[in-house]
Amino acid sequence: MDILITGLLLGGTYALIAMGLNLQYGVARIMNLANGEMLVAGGFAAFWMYTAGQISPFLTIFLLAPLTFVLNWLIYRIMLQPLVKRAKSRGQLETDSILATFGLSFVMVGLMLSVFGGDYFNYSYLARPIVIVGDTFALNRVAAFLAAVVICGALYLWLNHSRAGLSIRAIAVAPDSARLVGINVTHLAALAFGLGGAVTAVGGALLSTYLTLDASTGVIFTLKALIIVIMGGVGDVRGTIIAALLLGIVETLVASLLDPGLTLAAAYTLFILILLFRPQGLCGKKPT
Amino acid sequence: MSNTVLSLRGVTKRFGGLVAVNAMDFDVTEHQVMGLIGPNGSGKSTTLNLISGALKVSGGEISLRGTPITALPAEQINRRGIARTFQLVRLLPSMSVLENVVAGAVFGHKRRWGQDARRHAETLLARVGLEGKGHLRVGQLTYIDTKRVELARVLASDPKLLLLDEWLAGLNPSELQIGITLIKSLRDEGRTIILVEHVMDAIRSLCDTCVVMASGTKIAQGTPQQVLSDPDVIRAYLGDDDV
Amino acid sequence: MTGTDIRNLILSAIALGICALLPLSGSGYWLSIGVTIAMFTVLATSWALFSGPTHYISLATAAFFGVGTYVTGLGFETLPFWSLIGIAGVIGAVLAALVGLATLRLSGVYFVIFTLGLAELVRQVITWFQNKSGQKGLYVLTDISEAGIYWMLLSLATAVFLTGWLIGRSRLGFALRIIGDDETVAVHSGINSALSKVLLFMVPGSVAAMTGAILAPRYVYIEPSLAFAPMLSFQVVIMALLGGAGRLWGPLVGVIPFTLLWESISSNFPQQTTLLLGVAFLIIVYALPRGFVGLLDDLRHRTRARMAEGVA
Amino acid sequence: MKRRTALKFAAALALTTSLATGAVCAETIKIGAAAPKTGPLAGGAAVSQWPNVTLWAAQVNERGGLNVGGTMMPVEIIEYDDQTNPGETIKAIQRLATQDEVNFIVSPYGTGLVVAAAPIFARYGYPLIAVSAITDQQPALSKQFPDMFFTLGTTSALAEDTVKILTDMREAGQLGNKIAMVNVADAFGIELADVARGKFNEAGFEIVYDSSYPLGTQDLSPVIKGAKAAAPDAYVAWSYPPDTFALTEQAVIEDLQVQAFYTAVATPFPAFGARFGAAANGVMGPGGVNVDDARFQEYAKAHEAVTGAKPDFWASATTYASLEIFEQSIEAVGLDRKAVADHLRTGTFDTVLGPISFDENNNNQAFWTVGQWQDGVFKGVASRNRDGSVPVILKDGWQ
Repeated sequence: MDILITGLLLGGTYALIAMGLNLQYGVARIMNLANGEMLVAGGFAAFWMYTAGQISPFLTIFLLAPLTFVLNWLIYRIMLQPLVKRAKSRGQLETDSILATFGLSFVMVGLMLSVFGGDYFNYSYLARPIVIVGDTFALNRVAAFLAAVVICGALYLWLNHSRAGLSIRAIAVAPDSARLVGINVTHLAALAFGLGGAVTAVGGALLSTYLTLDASTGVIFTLKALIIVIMGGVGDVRGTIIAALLLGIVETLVASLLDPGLTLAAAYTLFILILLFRPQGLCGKKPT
Repeated sequence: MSNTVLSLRGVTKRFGGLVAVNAMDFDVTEHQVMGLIGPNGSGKSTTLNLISGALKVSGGEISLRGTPITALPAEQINRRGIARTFQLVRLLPSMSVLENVVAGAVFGHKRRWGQDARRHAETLLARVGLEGKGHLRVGQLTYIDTKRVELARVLASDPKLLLLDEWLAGLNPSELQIGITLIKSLRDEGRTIILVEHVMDAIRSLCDTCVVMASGTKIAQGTPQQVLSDPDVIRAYLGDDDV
Repeated sequence: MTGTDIRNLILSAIALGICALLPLSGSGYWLSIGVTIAMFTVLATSWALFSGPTHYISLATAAFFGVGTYVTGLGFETLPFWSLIGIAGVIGAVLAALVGLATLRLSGVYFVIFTLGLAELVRQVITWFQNKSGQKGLYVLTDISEAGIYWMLLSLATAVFLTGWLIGRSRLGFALRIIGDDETVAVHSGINSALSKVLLFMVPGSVAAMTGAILAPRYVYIEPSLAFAPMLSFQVVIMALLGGAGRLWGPLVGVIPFTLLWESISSNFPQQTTLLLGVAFLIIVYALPRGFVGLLDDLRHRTRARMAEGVA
Repeated sequence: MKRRTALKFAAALALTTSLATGAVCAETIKIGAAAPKTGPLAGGAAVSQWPNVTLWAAQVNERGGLNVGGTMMPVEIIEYDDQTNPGETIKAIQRLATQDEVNFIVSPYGTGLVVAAAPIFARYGYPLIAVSAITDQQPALSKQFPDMFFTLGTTSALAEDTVKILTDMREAGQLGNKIAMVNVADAFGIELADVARGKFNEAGFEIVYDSSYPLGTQDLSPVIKGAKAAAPDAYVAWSYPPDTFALTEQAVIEDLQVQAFYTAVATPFPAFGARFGAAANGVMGPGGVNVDDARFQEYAKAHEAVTGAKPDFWASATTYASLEIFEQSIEAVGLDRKAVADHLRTGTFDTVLGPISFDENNNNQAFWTVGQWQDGVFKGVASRNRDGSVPVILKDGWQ
């Protein structure tokens, strides 16, 4: 039980890391290698607000979300849309977006370095124990998990029940057909990219309550997010959530019962096994 | 029986719950052009994909000159002498016209390489009416010429059996005549061909025999005249109401 | 045809000869840049041999490279150095074959991330074994000089170019071009696409492992976080794509300007190195949509068109 | 935060102006420095390495420079970011030696990067005073690179003294016999854990939990929970910066009741004390300093004034001391690198840490090994040949 809850909490963390990238890749078709930097930037914002003004990260996110949404929307409109337009094929867009967002990640690291310095940053927020069914857990992790549940739930409902959400899913499944039925793909891709960026930044703000970050750590989160998104299946929110939780539980199981030294090895083994048996990811559609 | 090139016995293909091809039986005899016809969605192209190995059968057996090829991967089937074109023309965009044809000559049934392959490809280009166009990029070709290149490519490995998947579709009336003449000349060379086709004129003038499919099942077989006057076939094409 | 081939071979040999003289110039600085260029030329060219025709973007370079450094790290005291390079090459090729067989079913971005996950898995497993065996950090203290490493990399680069050239002229190379254009056509033309891809994937795997083995003495200290740094995989991809992965010499024209640019940014803007590198990337991506190869092709077409106009 | 940035900026400005004016009036001594500003080790270098380089240069130039044979020569720092990549470190050191033609080069940061650069230092005859390179390979390294010196101690000394402190506590009846030990699965953690394991067994301790975790683990609660289930009396973690924080936070949350709690790299960082406040009290870690020493206090004050940040209680002062050693050698024998290297071998240097000299293996024999947070400062509790260690205190809960 203890392992299960710890695993779920970690899974919530992973969901926060990967959810935004899933929106960005699944819909906007941008494999955003600067995803981790956006996360760290969100963490920086929360850190700064908390240390400078004692403002709770859980309030900061309400300010952070619209800001980063606009920022990412602009990034898509200004930087990435020209690439989408000029790409003749899916493959070329993939190549171009890897190159461009790799550059963007360097730029963001550089900017954060010059604004905040290269120091580690962390702060103590809700670092208190909370007892759930007889075992103790960190309150900040539990709170972040609940926030992840709310965010993922809201996204899921929105994608399944709103008009814009359904259109976004249509694009994720079949971009060409979506265009034919009158969906403004460009507009919605920008929307999804902005939304994905905002989710990532909010995730960063929440993670910063219990993880130690520095300007250069973004790449670790990018790698993890890529693994989770692919494991879950591109463009499927449920897949990402399931993959994140599964990964969290497996890592915790291995760490608790086998050897903590094998946690990451187990995570990557799981990833590789899943891809071997389901090449399209857990919930991905089979490519035709 | 010794001149049977291809035979299908109980060949079935299921996609989940949907039976796309149901217990197909037919033989293709050497030097014959067989038409595989039927309304849209009747399973013709699926059958072609099963023969060429693009899809795996769910049941039944396909054999080429008596040897089963049912479980073989597509490249093995090609190497044993079955070559196909595609419903939507597929050329190799980064290569010249000549290289596109060479591509069919190097790895298939009869293998050629180097100068030998190039000469063979040039002969075939001339054969399909593209003499002197070998240096062009495929993007520079007219629609019918892309069809010709694809035809030359599948001829390049000297296959025992040609599968032409709606090769005549999309051609304008004058191109159609050229196309029919071209395929007729292949028949006259004694090639064995399965033709998936919608163009009735072509079927009448090209096919020695026809298999008619509807909803995945064979509903008629015979000469073009026989099958096209079969009430079952007419019903399948026009729907029940009109009968 | 063969005349041009011979001419190109002679020109390449001369260029190689000139490159080989670099250590004699006595400038350690240019030699160290030379080593960097040679290293990335080897890695990016062999990477492009596979990824150019197949369009698969592999991020497994660091995995093979790291394995190679460990081969040297574990064996340099007991075995002659040249044999370690061979062993690394074999291990890299075998590993690549296994990976290739496992990844055949994956397409596009799934393959990209799979290779990334694989690199991390190899690193984790090696770390774990190192921990279990109480093996400390490996110190590769040898008397192999920077010039020696440079010459070895240069030889490896020559081998890679020759391999690439031979593959380009072989049925395998032709098969891969067809696969790259249209895999469906390829299999229906009798090409065993799976086997071709696996065979070809063994080239960058083996070469990256050999590169790691050669460079281990330069790094002296071998630990997983440095040997398997994922940044290396990304750098290789970026350089190869900037050059143009479609030609054998494409990555080379990416590696050289890129290394020099990287060096000049690092030396002139030590405080903003990362920021400016990022900006440089972006400019290159937007200004050179088809890499340096594309740029050169455009220039050539333009001059040719102009000449044709002149004639007319 | 803002104030700090502003301070840093002002310091940088002051430094550049002082350099600019310095360059006009006299020939400068060029000092090269290549260390991570980005990449995995950037966080540590930003605390322990870079501020000291800035501080030292500012102080020297404030004094008018170094006295080289009677002329005062200001110093000029040339910095490069090696991106925590050994290939880049090698290139940067090459560049410093051959393009910038600097007089001396500050050691890079991190064992792997220092050792990767050692052959280049050797080739161009630059003495290398390594700080953040803790290893037991010193005899082999100094044999291969005769002008390479070590200041921060050996792996064995760090592990042995930690075991010794716990042994002493046990002898004093303060501590039981059960040890929980974890290590980060990286060369540094593996090496320390390996030595410590042997020493713990030798000392008759019972290791009830012994495990490792990979670099970059995002949830360390299983590691603390596992240790807690084994009911240890002391907890020792050979950890790296992000994990040091995460492990301690988990210990607080799990209310891990032990009499001794040890985490490694980053424990001596001021950020650690700031982060955990009173809960940090009693936490042990590597290093430590004599905080009551006037020289150190003066150094810490200047560090904060010039760089806007406090020094850490381990490598910071040692990094600064390594620069003082350069300073004193240059003033003693001039800018000839060979002479400076010889001087390093024979001389004794007066630094913020007290006197430093090198033995036949080029190893500094006087260094701090274990420190402990006591009332908001990280005090040295064990050392090799250093004065001023304070008695160790029991870890008394987390509040």
